[in-house]
Amino acid sequence: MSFEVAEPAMPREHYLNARRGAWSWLTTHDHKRIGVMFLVALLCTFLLGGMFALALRLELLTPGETVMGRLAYNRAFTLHGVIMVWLFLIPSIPTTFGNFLLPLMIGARDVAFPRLNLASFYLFVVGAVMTVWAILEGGVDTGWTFYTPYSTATGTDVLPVLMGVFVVGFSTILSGLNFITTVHTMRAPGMGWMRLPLFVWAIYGTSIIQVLATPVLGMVLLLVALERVVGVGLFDPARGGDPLLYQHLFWFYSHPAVYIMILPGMGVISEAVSAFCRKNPISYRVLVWSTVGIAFVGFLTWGHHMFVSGQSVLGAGTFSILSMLVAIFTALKIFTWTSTMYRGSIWMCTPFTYVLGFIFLLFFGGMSGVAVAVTSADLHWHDTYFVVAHFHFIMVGASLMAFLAGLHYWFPKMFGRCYPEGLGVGTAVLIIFGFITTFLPQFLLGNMGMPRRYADYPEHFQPLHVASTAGASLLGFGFLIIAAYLGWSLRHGRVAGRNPWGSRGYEWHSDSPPPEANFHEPPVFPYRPHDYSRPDLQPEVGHAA
Amino acid sequence: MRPEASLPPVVPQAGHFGDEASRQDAAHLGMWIFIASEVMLFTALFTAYAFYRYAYPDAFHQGRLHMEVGLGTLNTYVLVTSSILVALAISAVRAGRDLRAGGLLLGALALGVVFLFIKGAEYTQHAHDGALPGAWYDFEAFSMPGASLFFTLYWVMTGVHAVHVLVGMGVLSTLAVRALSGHFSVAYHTPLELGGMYWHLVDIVWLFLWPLLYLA
Amino acid sequence: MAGSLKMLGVGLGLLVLTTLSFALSRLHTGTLGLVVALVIAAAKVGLIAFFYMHLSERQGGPRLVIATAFVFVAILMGLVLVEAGDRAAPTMPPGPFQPLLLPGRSTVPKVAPPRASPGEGSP
Amino acid sequence: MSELLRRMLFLPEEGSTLASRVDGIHFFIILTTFVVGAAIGLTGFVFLLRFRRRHAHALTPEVLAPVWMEALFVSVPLLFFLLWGALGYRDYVWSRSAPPDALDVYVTGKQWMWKFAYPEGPGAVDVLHVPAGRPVRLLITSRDVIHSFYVPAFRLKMDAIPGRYTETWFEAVRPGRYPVLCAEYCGLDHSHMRAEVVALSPAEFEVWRTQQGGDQVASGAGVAEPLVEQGRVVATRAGCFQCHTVDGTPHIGPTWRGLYLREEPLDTGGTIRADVAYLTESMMEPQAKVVAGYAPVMPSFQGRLSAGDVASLVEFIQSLRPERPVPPTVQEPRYELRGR
Ligand code: HEA
Ligand code: HEA
Ligand code: HEC
Ligand code: CUA
Ligand SMILES: [Cu+2]
Repeated sequence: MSFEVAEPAMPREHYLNARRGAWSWLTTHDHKRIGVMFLVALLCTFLLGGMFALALRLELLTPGETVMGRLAYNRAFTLHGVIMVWLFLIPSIPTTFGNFLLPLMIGARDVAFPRLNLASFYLFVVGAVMTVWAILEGGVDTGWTFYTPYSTATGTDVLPVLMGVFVVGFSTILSGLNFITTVHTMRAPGMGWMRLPLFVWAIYGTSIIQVLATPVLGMVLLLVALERVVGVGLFDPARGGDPLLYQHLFWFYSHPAVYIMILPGMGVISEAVSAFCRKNPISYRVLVWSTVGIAFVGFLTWGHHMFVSGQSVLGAGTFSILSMLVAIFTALKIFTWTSTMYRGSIWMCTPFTYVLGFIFLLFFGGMSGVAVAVTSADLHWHDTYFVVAHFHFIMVGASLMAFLAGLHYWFPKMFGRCYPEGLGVGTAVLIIFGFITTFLPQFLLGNMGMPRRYADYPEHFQPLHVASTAGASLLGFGFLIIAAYLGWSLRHGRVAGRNPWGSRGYEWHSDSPPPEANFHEPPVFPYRPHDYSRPDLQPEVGHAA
Repeated sequence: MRPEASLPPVVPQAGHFGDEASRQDAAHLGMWIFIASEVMLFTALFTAYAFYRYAYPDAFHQGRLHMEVGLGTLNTYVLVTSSILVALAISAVRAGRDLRAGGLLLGALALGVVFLFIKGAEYTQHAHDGALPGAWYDFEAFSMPGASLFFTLYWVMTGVHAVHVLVGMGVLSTLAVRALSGHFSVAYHTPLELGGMYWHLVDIVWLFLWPLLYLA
Repeated sequence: MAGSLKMLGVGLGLLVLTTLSFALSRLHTGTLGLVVALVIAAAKVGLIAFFYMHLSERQGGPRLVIATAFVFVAILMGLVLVEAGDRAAPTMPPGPFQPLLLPGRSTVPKVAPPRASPGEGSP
Repeated sequence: MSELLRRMLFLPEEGSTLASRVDGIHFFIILTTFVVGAAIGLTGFVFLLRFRRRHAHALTPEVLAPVWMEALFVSVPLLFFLLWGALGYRDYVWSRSAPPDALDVYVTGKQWMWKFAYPEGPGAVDVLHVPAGRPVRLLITSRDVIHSFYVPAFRLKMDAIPGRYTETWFEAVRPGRYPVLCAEYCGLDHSHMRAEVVALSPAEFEVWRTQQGGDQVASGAGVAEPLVEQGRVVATRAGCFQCHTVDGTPHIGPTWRGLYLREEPLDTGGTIRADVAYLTESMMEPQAKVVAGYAPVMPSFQGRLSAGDVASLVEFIQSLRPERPVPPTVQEPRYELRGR
């Protein structure tokens, strides 16, 4: 039924072939190339983190020692957490799609500080290498939270990891700074705040958190490092220090950081929902204000990680209620996305499959978050697999799905080619299924009382662990397939044309892949973002898949 | 509907900013965001200070008796004066007087050196007393619970601040050289303003460290 | 030149406030002294930010940024202190007894004991 | 109903008064979640079918949510969340304020064991005896890093912080044995830091209490030779049990179980056979030969133990020979600060 267009051709010149040679990539100031470089780097770190995840699952297959000893296990989950959080998920969407699309979406030539952008890429690489260096040194066994006094006493070499994360933090701050400035000062003329695409809002909110929270983490890691190197003992109870102060400072960063991990994903979903339902979001302003709300209220809830730490009763209550407030914004978003489908024209293609997975899994992940934010319930669940399941539901089930949704939605934009659609949907279903098999049993494990970070466990936990491991291998298999077909499509995929999805996102106003200068002429966005109601504004040219 | 074949780009390659004014806006905004994140960096330390002051009121109250209040106050004057010089330098450039600006910047730089010098003298004194951080604390005259934490915080806070002073001095010297060699003009002096803002930030942090550690 | 004069004026104000702060610290000590000193410091910061850091010339963005930053300073310090202020005494430093020094950190502060009296005997 | 839910959710039995409260809120949340989840899922599914794409590039009407709908989206979840928060907080406050008549027990976590001590008597390692039906207040602390005292059946968890006491309490509803786990990552053997709460009926508990640590000494204790008995008393009096155990778990010092004639690795390298001479030397001059993996913290008892005491102690340690050879004690790795 689609109106057929002649098979589109690749644009003759675009950012990928405008300049040639490795050097032109390494020294580029082009936000699109930097985005692609980040994408490559992040896929590597994800693979590494994923390998550790599979190792963890393998070890947990049986009680007692399966494939590695306790020390190795402790190191494996630490590195899994550190790599996944700081080297993959926090930079994931902002530095790849954010970098690539933000200027396109606001009609700018580049980000505000292109050189800084490149610098933040190199800082990331340096930090990542330092962190991964620790593996060669034997690894770290503190958990990704580096709780003192354990982290100051352990015999493993924590220093490179602390410093690596510190440096990556700088990269995060610089990216955030860049994006905020870009959004403030580089919007195309006439693009008011309430006309920004929702993805831009999401990145903007994320950047605020990055800029304000990351320095606190930096300082706290520096203090732990100083404590290890010269023994300043600021958190060492033997010298009168307070380990809980460490936890406060750490979570002041790390709770907002979980919103660094989910907000960009929510932005992707907002874009994708409206593109594949061909519908305006039923409340643009709700989506905007809930983004801002999460960014701000998210800063007030960190103490909910410390309900059983000896924190004051009043403090626990305060943080619990504040956590409830931040949860509202996500609920709002979920309701808004779902009702956006109403009277749409829904296209069940690969990205939308991930979108559905995202909404579904975020709902359960989020509700389990609310459940652990209930002070008394957390007495049972704190530091059990229930919490592990909670955050994997959000970080894998939601954030990673959003990443995959974005990857599939914007793959044609970035590389000008499509991937095999049938395979895409099939793999998406496989991944969602594998995910549920992996992490649903972990909720039950948590209920049974299985604590996290256990290399070994009493026997009655085993059946559920087996299920979980089986699911993880499905997940790994799914990722293999994705890697295979996306890699294949880079070369051999069907040429996408300017706007293969018929999307009205602003980024589709330029070629796919875009020219080095982003636009051939200054862009005009004649309608509000995500508007599918007015025929005269049909921007879509190209292939209707 | 646009044809698929690419056209030569019309957006100029060089500048993605419209004009100098919006370029300045972006630069200032970026600098402010950077300053905000520096503020949060120090906030972590100030929070630790507040927390331990609450836990060890006596030690933190008496701590100042063992500080070199005179040197600390002198340092405050030094930093404030150097901030004034930097502000004057910017006024000078805006009035088109590069050389004078360069001189003022060099003055500020010199005051930065003086600051570090005084700080060094103070550090030496404390080290001599044995008022060293954490594990090295060995100060007979002031030994009560929390005393070592007071001095640990003192060292860490002023230490991190001193690193900022060093960086700021690097910035100031580059700016001074550029000012003296006539890089700046009435129309173009954004780097000078940004560098100046960094130096003022260093000053601002000290304005809080001084009362917390020396006065009250 | 008008610019320079204004800067000088502000600078004078800063120096005066510094002197004031120092003088007052001789009079008030304790909590009141702290409050006074911090209020004066805040006033000085206001002067510096507004005039020296060109906030007076910039609307919008920068002001928003700096206001946000201060809100978050207040949040971090405020909530930590609220929590600490209500915490049960045995969980506040100094705790009731000296924990084992962690292996590998055998140097105790020689003079300033973290606790008034290590209540327990050997460990 | 709640029993069925408990089984469906794989929850352990409800062993304490707290457990039923925690489970109550749990059930409330989980049921609401499933209802709301089903509602959202169903809505989505219906939309998916009803509004699926019929032709590409279709135009859709602009639908905007009315304000009342936005208000509904905010207020309904908020209502539930705040309600849960409040209900949970009520129980949380309750769980953190022990009733005044509670029995006090001091709990000490250490890498990687739990020690329990009653104010009036010696302690026990890894087994906590409590009376059922009576509140027990736990004063929890740690010797080294943070641990967390976790009894799944009681839905009870509280961190053990070095240098500080945290406090919590529970009331076991019926006699039984309930596993204790460590829920805060604390190093190598975190997953093996287990213990057990043994809830006895009040009468049994009184009997146990009068025995005063009678079941602490594992094997060999059956042969109640007077000298051995006396050795145990001396050991209790001299405070040896603060650091040594008799049940095979290493504590601050090596366990005494199976110590006699064991080949002990020394920290200078090499081994020594734990004969009577060595045992005596260890009490008088503990620093002379330090067992590998332990800090040289044992005080000398020179002059503090009479010759008779020493003899009875040696006899007592000798009596702790296990029937079967025990595997060599797990070696605690020594954590050292690098880079100093
Ligand atoms: C991207 C990451 C991410 C996100 C978005 C969240 C979101 C939330 N998290 Fe999560 N969390 C983590 C990552 C994340 N978390 C991690 C990594 C940890 C473990 C850290 C560690 O210890 O290692 C953790 C741990 C954690 C804890 C500590 C648990 C413990 O250790 O004991 C708590 C406690 O309150 C919590 C709460 C929440 C809440 C309330 C939200 C909320 O934002 C969720 C909001 C969403 C919803 C509420 C769903 C939508 C709701 C509806 C559609 C409404 C339903 C309608 C009705 C009921 C009518 N999280
Ligand atoms: C972004 C965050 C993120 C992501 C994506 C994941 C992904 C996964 N995690 Fe992770 N996890 C954390 C963040 C994350 N995790 C954190 C923060 C912790 C806490 C750490 C701590 O306690 O300190 C944790 C802890 C944690 C634990 C608990 C460990 C413990 O407490 O003892 C477990 C156990 O099952 C686990 C499993 C998994 C699995 C199976 C996946 C899977 O989804 C992974 C799927 C990915 C792959 C399978 C790799 C990709 C594969 C290919 C490209 C194919 C090619 C490769 C092969 C098949 C060899 N994770
Ligand atoms: C401060 C804690 C502490 C106390 C109290 C203590 N010990 Fe020890 N003990 C240790 C440590 C640590 C070691 C291992 C290091 C060493 O050999 O010195 C040890 C070692 C020993 C050994 C050698 C064990 C072996 O495996 O080789 C003997 C025997 C011994 N103690 C007996 C006693 C007796 C008897 C008492 C009481 C009268 C006692 N200890 C009290 C800490 C203690
Ligand atoms: Cu003790 Cu974990
Ligand atoms: Cu959180």
